[in-house]
Amino acid sequence: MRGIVRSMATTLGAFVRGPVTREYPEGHRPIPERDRAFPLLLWDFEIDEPYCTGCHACERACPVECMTVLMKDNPAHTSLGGNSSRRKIIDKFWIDYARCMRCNICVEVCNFDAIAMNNTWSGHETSVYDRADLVMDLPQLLAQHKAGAIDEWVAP
Amino acid sequence: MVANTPEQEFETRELLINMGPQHPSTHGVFRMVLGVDGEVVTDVVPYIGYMHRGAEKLCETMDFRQGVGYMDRTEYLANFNAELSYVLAVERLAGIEVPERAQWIRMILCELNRLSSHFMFTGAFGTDVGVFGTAFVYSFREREVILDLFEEITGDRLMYAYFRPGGLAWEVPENFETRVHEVLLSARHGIREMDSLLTENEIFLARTKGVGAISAADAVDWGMSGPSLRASGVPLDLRRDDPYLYYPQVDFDVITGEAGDVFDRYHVRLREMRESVRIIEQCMEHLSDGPILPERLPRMLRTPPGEIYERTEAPRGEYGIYLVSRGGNRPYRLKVRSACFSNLQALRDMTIGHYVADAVVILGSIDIVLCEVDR
Amino acid sequence: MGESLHSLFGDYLAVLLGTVIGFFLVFTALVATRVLAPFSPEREKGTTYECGMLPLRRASTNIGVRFYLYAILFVLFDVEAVFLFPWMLSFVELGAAAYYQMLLFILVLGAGLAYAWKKGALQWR
Amino acid sequence: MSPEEGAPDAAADDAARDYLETTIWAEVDRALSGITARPVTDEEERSVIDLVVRVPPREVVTALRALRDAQGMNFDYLRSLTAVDYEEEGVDVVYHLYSVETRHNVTVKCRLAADRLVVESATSVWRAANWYEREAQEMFGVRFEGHPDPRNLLLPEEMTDVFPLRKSHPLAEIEVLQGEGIAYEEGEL
Amino acid sequence: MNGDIFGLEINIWLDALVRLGLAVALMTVVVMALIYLERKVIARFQQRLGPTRTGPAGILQSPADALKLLGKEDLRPKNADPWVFELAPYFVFIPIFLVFVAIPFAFDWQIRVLELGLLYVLAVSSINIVGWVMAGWGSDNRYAMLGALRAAAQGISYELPLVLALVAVAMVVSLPGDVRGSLNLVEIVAEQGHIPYIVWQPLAFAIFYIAMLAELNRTPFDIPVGESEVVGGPFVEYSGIRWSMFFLGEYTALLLLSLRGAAVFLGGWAWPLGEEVADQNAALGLLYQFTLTAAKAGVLIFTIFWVRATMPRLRVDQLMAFSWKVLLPLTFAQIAANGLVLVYGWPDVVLLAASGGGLVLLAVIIDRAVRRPTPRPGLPSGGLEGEAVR
Repeated sequence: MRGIVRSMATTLGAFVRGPVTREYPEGHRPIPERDRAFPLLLWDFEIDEPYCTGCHACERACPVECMTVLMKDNPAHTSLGGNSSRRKIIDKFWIDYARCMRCNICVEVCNFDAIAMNNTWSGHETSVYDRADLVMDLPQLLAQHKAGAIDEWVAP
Repeated sequence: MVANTPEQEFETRELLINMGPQHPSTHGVFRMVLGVDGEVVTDVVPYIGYMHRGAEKLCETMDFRQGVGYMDRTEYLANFNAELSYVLAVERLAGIEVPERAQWIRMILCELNRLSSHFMFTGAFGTDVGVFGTAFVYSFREREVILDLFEEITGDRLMYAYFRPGGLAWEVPENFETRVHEVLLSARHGIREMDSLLTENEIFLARTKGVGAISAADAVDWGMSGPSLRASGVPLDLRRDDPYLYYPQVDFDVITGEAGDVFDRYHVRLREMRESVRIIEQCMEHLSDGPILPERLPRMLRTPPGEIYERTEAPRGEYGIYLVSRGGNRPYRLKVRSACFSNLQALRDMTIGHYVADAVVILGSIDIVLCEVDR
Repeated sequence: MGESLHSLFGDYLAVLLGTVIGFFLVFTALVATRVLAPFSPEREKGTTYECGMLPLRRASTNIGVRFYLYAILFVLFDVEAVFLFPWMLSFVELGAAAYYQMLLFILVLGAGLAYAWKKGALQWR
Repeated sequence: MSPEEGAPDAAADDAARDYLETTIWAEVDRALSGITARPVTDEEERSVIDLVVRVPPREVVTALRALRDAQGMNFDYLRSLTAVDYEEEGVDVVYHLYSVETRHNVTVKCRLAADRLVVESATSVWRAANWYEREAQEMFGVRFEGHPDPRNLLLPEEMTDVFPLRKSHPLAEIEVLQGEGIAYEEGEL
Repeated sequence: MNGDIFGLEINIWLDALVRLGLAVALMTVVVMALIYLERKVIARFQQRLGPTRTGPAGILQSPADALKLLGKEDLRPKNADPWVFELAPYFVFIPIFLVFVAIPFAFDWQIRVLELGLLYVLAVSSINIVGWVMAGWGSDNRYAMLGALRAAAQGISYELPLVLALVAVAMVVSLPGDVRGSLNLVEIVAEQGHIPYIVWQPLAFAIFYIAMLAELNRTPFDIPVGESEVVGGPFVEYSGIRWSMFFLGEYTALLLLSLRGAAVFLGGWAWPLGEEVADQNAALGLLYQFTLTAAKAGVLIFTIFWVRATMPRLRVDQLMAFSWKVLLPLTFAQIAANGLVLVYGWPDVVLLAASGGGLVLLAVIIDRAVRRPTPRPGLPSGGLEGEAVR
């Protein structure tokens, strides 16, 4: 009987203290800086082109082979009259978010700090009706940083 | 559809009850067929393998850094512990010296993970015993606090991929120590609350005492490990008996039960959480500045040929990694010895002769993670 | 028709009406769902829920005798409860003798319960 | 970085290994009297932290039982049982034993010829071996004679001709079988 | 409008019809509110928010659910027995609905004053067990079958303590003219104007409360519908509106049993000062009496929610043993003691003493006996791996 009374008192205490959950779509919990959603590509605002040179380092390091990288000669390279020091630049880039396991290895192996993990809520809310829509192409991967909507964190 | 023949008309038959794979109480996709006579279980046949993803085979194709991420997926409630076994195996095989700070942080994180895993257990177990979600929500509340800390450190709430052969992926945030103390404070409160909600409750006692008892000899014979084994009175704790990290430098008790019944398995875990809090507090005192990775670490890690069976004490028991290397940057064979796999084998022994309702409680008391069982 | 009978009928008439109304409540709900809800029968929908597996065999087999024992015990004691109702309304007027007679009856049944208890009929195996 | 050049406490390692290969081996050898067992001392094959003992397949269950019942250092706890495929060299069946009392480990191995993957079941020694053997059987095709319930454990029950953990079994084909990769090309499942 | 049906005036029929119509309306609204409140209250006990999405603070959750259930496909398993399966909802719902006839809400506010009201209520409300068994048997589903058997076993086992606890109270009722004992619910309530019967019969109330939880299949007695064992019990195979009939029945039963408890033990509309306020001002008095009834039933319902949020579930053998070995003997003792006191005309304080002693005994039994470890009921037989089951 004493134990039952104690249990009842415990739940009553919780009843008085009130809820600890919050209403999800209305109120988003603040998200830590290091949060890892899905990887995205960064935009070099100085030269107005992606940082990524398409060096395949991330593609090779990816444990689940969710990336596909194609590079091309950079039309904006200084030798061609542009202002970029990158001889090669990314041509096409796909990341299959459905396969990505968010291990951060691509960020670690990148020599150009061109890729980062999305640490915003929009990076988590990626529900779609068709799995094929989770295969992100280059413009989609660049969009968020290009629009300045992300304060990225790259492991030191 | 089988029609009753006149001869069978009056004989009572064993009712076969299928629990799982889609049943509210099976903790994942697990199926057991219960033979039931009235309300008493006469036979149990467990079926596993619904979650088999071939993690061992996959790891054979992955280098040692990639493999860490996969270890998370074999044991999703105690990821740090799973990662730890793997990286320790690689480090010992490759002869890598890990900096002190990294080791202490690993210990803190592993013990915190044990706390979160045991919270998860008490919650799920409360539901199995029939508390309508209250224990579950309370324990999730506490677990959430721990996961928040993990997220601040690693960036992910569940699949941390934070340990690396050699140390840690990156430094913990600056406020790490204060945050850990906050978490411990709330964890202590959570343990107390769980204690007062369940441990003394007469109905809870009536449901758990004397149910699913297994003797020490049987438990050893079945290869059980972790709290499920210690509940039977076998003081086998790899943190003390087969030390790794800096466990010999901290002071903690190995908690054992007596009867080996469901209540003991629950109570051992609850008391173990207090020990974990103690361990973390001691670790915090030892924590000092320093590097988190060795100075000379090759970009692509290779191990010499050889083999190692590295075992650590995960929340559910012995999590072993049997790593065979023939040189190169990936395992030749990787075997994951999961604790639940062995513990679950004993289910039949524990359950037969009890009531149907007890079958659920006994299954819950082993604290299975089907991901780990099936790998 | 006597006055008392009339009044009794008047009181329990509501019960009759209530039965009809209750029936129609359920019935209209079922009709409404027939009208409103989609209806697309499929073979899979007709299978019995068995945790995602196909049913092993029919469920309505004969069940262990344990449940029936309680039913028999219940009938015994429920009959006693029925006797208690008229007794309860009148025993004060009837005096101590009526009380002791009923007490005896209860004791006999209590002895029966004790016997069933001792025999293990109340023990679930 | 190999242990010879990099590890600062190489001397301690050597001492530990020496302890394994002399003191513990002496105990194990005493328990295994009458059985052709030998410790693995080959640098390429030995375990970093445990003593590894090789036993011929015919004698393995006898050896295991002797180790379980040995006086002093009785290895009464079966941690793990698994197999390693060495392709044409055969398949190793590996038993990891532990002594609850003395807290020592020993690894027992037996090499089965690739064309005759049969070994006696250890379920009569430890009940714990039951599921491990079933798993090794379905994954490697090692037949454990005398196993009480040799059904598949993790794989579908009728899948008895495929041994996924063998080296000869391709990883990629499974994914094709499971329908992965199709979704992205055709845009639907 | 003059005329007669079965020799009764049309007015009587109309009167009954109107009152029943009011009861239907009341039931629908209150049950919906109860479902919403239970979700909110239990959520609060669990430090959650509960429903929030439909309407402000989610108050439209129940109507939304009702509409959704109405629009769901009505499935019947192929193997089910069509007649039994289809008729079960009627058998569950109608008896519970009929209980309304005799429940007093305020002075002279009830559908009918039945002279044997208490007996009638008890008789009618136990019929729904038949519906449960029908649902379980008709579904041809193992969980449903097991759930139905458990429901039946539990229902009949706790029916007795419930009935006898109420009998113990009904014995004590003292009517004008030194008559003791009444089954008329209106009289029982009216007699509690000064002191409610919970004071004189605390043991009977405790037993009634426990048996009520069991009759309602509420935690800790929810084994027939135990989610983690029999996946919802007899209603596994029911869907859509047919399932909601069971749900409606369950919550109506919750409401009615609480009202019954409020009437018999807590003084219904009469205590405190129910009649006195009505004497001062009729309209205010009516409102006050309604509030009293609702508040008392509300308190009972709240405690039921509270218990549900806290307690683990008992096991079938413990449940049966508790009823037959503890509650039943205690109710007998209670009745015998009451009889003794009444026959010799001892003061009512003796009633309190006897009943209070019994209550203490009950608490001690729960404290002690339940802590004993349960031995394994059956012994293992058969080989290492079950060939029989394969």
